[in-house]
Amino acid sequence: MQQFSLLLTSLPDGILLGFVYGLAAMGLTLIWGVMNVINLSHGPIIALGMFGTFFLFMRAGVNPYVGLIPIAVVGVLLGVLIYVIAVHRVINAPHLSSLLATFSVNMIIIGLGTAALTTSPYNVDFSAGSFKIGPVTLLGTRLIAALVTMLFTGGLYLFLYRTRPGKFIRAVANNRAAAELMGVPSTRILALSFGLGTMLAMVSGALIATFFPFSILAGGSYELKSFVIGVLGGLGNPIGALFGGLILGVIEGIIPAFLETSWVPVIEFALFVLILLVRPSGLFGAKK
Amino acid sequence: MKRSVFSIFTVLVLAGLILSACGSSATPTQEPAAPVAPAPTDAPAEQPAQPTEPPAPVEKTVIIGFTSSLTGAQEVSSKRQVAGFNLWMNQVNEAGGIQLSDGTVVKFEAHTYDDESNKERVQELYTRLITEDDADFLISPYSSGLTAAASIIAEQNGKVMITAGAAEDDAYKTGNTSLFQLYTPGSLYLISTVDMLKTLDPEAKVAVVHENDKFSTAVVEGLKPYLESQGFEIVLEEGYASETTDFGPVINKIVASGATVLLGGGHYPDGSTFARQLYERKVGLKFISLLVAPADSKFPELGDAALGVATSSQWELAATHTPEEAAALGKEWFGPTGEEFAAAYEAVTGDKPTYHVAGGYAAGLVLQKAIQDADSIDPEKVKAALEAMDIFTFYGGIKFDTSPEAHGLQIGHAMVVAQWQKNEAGELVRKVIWPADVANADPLYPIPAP
Amino acid sequence: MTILLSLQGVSKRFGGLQALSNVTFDLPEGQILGLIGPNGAGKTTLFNAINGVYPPEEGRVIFRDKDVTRSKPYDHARMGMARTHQIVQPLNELTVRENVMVGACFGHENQHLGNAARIADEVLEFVGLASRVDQLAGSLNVAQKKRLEMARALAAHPYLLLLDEVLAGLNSSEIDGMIQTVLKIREQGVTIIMIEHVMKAVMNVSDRIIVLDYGQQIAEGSPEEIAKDEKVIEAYLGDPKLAEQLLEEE
Amino acid sequence: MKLWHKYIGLILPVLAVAALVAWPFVTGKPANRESAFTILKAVALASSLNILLGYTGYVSFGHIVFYGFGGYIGIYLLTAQEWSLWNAMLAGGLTSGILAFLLGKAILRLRGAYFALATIGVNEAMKAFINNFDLFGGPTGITLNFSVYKAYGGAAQALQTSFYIGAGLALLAVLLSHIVRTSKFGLGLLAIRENEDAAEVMGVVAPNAKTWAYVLSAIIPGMIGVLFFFKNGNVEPHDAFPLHASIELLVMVMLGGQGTVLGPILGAFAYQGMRGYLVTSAFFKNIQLSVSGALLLAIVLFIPAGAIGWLRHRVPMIRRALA
Repeated sequence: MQQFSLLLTSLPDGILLGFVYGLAAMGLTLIWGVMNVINLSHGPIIALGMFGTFFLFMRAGVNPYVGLIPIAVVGVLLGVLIYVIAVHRVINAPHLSSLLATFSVNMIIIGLGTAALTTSPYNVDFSAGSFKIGPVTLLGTRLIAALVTMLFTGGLYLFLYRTRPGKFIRAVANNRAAAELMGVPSTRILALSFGLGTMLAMVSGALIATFFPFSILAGGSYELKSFVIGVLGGLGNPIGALFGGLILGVIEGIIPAFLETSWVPVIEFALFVLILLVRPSGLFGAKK
Repeated sequence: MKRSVFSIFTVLVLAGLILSACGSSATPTQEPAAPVAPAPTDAPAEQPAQPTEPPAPVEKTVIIGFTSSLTGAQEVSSKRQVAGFNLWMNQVNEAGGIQLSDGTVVKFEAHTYDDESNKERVQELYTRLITEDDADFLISPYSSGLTAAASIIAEQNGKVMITAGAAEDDAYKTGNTSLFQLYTPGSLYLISTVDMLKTLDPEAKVAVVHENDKFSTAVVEGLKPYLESQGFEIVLEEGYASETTDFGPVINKIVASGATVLLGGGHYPDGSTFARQLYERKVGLKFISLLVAPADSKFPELGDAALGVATSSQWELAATHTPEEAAALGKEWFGPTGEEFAAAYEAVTGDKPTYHVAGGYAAGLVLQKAIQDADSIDPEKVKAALEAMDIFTFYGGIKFDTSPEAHGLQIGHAMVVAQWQKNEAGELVRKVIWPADVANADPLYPIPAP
Repeated sequence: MTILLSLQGVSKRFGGLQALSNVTFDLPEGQILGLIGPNGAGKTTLFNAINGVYPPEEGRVIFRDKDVTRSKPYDHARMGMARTHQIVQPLNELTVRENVMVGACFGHENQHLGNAARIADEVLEFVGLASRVDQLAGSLNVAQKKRLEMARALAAHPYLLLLDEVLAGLNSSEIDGMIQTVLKIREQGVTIIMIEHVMKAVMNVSDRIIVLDYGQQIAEGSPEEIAKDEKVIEAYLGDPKLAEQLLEEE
Repeated sequence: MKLWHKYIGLILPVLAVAALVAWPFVTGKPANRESAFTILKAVALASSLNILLGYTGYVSFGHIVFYGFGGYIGIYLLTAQEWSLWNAMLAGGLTSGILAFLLGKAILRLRGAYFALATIGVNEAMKAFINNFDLFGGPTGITLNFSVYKAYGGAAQALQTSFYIGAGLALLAVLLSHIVRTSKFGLGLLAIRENEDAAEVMGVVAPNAKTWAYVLSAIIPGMIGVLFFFKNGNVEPHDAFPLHASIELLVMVMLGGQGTVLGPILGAFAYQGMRGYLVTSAFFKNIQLSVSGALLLAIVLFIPAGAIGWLRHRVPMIRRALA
């Protein structure tokens, strides 16, 4: 009975967080899907999004949700920049090259970030109230973050399926050589995809900053979560990532009802390896 | 063409860096003297020369070596500890150093590297401090884990190491002879809190929720048996991973367990997050005590979430120890008063000192006292002075265990309980609430509902 | 006459496509079997079924009296089967000699490195790549890579050699050279199945020919019989006159 | 001449390691001994990783799991069961090998980035598990008692001994790397790296070869782990399984040139030398991570084959010597 009420109180939280985790993973998995690159600079980019909220809200007084717009714009530009400088030359090289190239971007961002911001934790002192429904407490910031995630997911879907650049992105993801033959400007499309992936990561970071403290190093654990989610939802499947995020959120909500909280990462990562082995295309992907 | 030019350039840059790396570490070999001879042999070599001439004031610079965490998980507390130490060092040097009876004037110089909160290079850096920088005495890094690795280097070189932010007990029970601990050991951290709770609410149901790391686990290992011996019911015991950011599930468990009091926490990042989410979720606990985080002056950044959160503190300005207290106990007093220390610190940094600052300062103070008592900078004599030390400072009593089983463990120091309360102006201030004789406020119990 | 390889009702499907259906034949030791058919007839798929790359769903593959239907490609190789690929697969960052040594080391003779190097040099001499032994395989041209494929297979000293279009893309003098090479291999007692589009060569060299069309085995017989087979002419050769011309060209 | 040719590929790496061992003695400075130990450790780990990464072509992002796992087993046996350092190291190496064998059977089926991700998952799962595993001290880890060092002549002597053992392990790793590189087994691995399917058709039993390569690449890291934690005096989960150290190893192998015996050694020198310099340099101290990152990026983009690979491609004469 106690476990049941624990579940009841923990699940909604897990689900709300799952949305935001899903948004972060969407950025990772989009890049993977389009260009088969695992972006190891994903974590620091999320952290940059967090600092985006911090500086806009704490220093300039911009509402965190309004602040998402400039953060998203900066995200796209930053992503394109990273693509052009670090990724484009190794896009056809073996995996190790692109992994290390993005890892060096990771080092550069963290190095500069540490010099400028130190590694101390920062807090965005922002609250959007909380709602109590029976025994369940829902925090306003998390509720809004979940809504924003849904908006972004919908937007991404429309962009990919209804616009010309979006269709180009899907064509390049499907078969780059064929898309090039059909006249798709693949370099620009790849850069745009990287920009979009980076934007999603930054926006998720910006949302996370409204409820969790963070430092320049904080992105690392969300990057690991994004890997897990990406694999759950199927690497390369942005919409699957949202469901993957929800599953992860639910797992994080459920496990503590039965085990000590410190077992959560054990189960998460064991599940991660298991799914890679059994269904590498993800829970929703076609069986290989 | 362009590409290969660039490749060559990159190779050159890399080669240059490597060469300069080798070059920089090679430069000290150019010094004419053989630096291999350890510092201790220098001192006796000079002493016979002195009686032949009347003692002219000889100035000796003692080098203190330590690493600090400029980056990484331990950054906040580590920097405070270093700030405290530097304050002491500058004060001593500005005051003209320490006068020894043979006319030698001892001044201090600090050599330090960044350990990045990472054990990988700690031993390398401490070896470098001892052998290249010729450090005479060592201060520990911040945190028990880093200190354990560094202590082995101190031990093998016979260097005295004063440990400040290294509370966990195990490191002092390894049979070493060079470590001297300033902090009350981890296993005793929450004892005074439990004593206070006993007077406030002996029926309290306690949830023990802590970070799953070396220090916090050690604290809890000491706490649990004591809680039980005092007749408290532990309704929940839970560890959480160090990088935890979402405390929702843990908090739900606390609520479900029916606990009225929470004891636990870990370090700054997780502790501040935990406190904030406890507040956001309106858990309504009567009392919350977290390790480390509430002791930091950044804690009120949490706003109202900080209200009522208590911590075990190694030292609080409001309950600073006094010469009268020392006299009453029959102990020798040494160093500035707490007010003097706090004023000096505030003059330099504009910030109020925390116990980590006080710990860093006290590390220097203890060393100063030991050098004065030994009337020498000979490591063996200083070590003997440390072992014999039984003093009182603004930081409190200092006395080290000298038994071989737990050599260097702090046994003279007591902790206080501090709590964030609101003053008349509605500002958050940290008040000392226990022990009653030094308290400047009553415990806020239960914490008012948000 | 010993039967080296026997296929019994081998079938393979990819999704909705029936790539092979009920292929059955016996291959005696020492013969050259030609495998022909239009593009997409399932010839390479048959090779893949024989050497375990894509095991068939139905039927059995018997090699040297052992059922190897479900065995892995490396098991086949270790039992003395070797093949070349239609699309060359050189080990680019290894030298030509090292490429061939792989064949010798891991084939059924399981040679030591020293022997393998010697065999590699012999085989490379045989296929005419002796001057390129220390070059990286990736730097060869296509014709040379085809020879390298052949050399790798030969170095294993296999009982059965599967040749997948080794003549494609070669000029006529190169083709003649390669045909001589194939005949020499047979003289060494190696049994060969070759997929080939160059009719002249197939008709010339093969002891027997099997024709595949849409995964079906539509004809089997001596080159002369095949050349006269109505179904074959219809399916593949298209024009009886053309077929006769091809035969007469020799 | 022939003999010289045959062994030059071994002589250069061994000379490099020997020079490293001699460095602290020539300069007479113990700090150099510690720096040399850091580099030797990196040489041993990078050379081991190279067997999997450079020869077999599988990118492991979590190789450090063997270092941590072996280290934990060894330190546990050393303290709780009072084994000698030697036996504990052997046990650490052995259990790491066994772990690699079991893991390899499962995850080496994955290729490319999927394998890389799985290795990250394994490392993180192991770290989280050890954190909850009370026999190994859970989050507190295991602390050595100083009396343990008495058996090795006291702490000072124990550190000296550790240095020699570390040098021995680095040498062992280099030898192993050379033996694998020049063996028939190694030829099979190279074939797998170049084209796994073609290699199987030629008779390379890829699943077994990969698994054994994984095992061989795990044993020495397990032993190094025991040695390092013995020297450090304690072990905690987050020191035993640092993900970033795995990536640093990849960087070292990449810098020097994967798939060569000498490459990882040079890579370890260059990387650790550079980090050691940047961390202690007054000028770069604050942005050292960024400088390392920018250099790494330049190398990945412009000299992807690493220093040795770059030389091999341009100067065919020395190809054999730098194998």
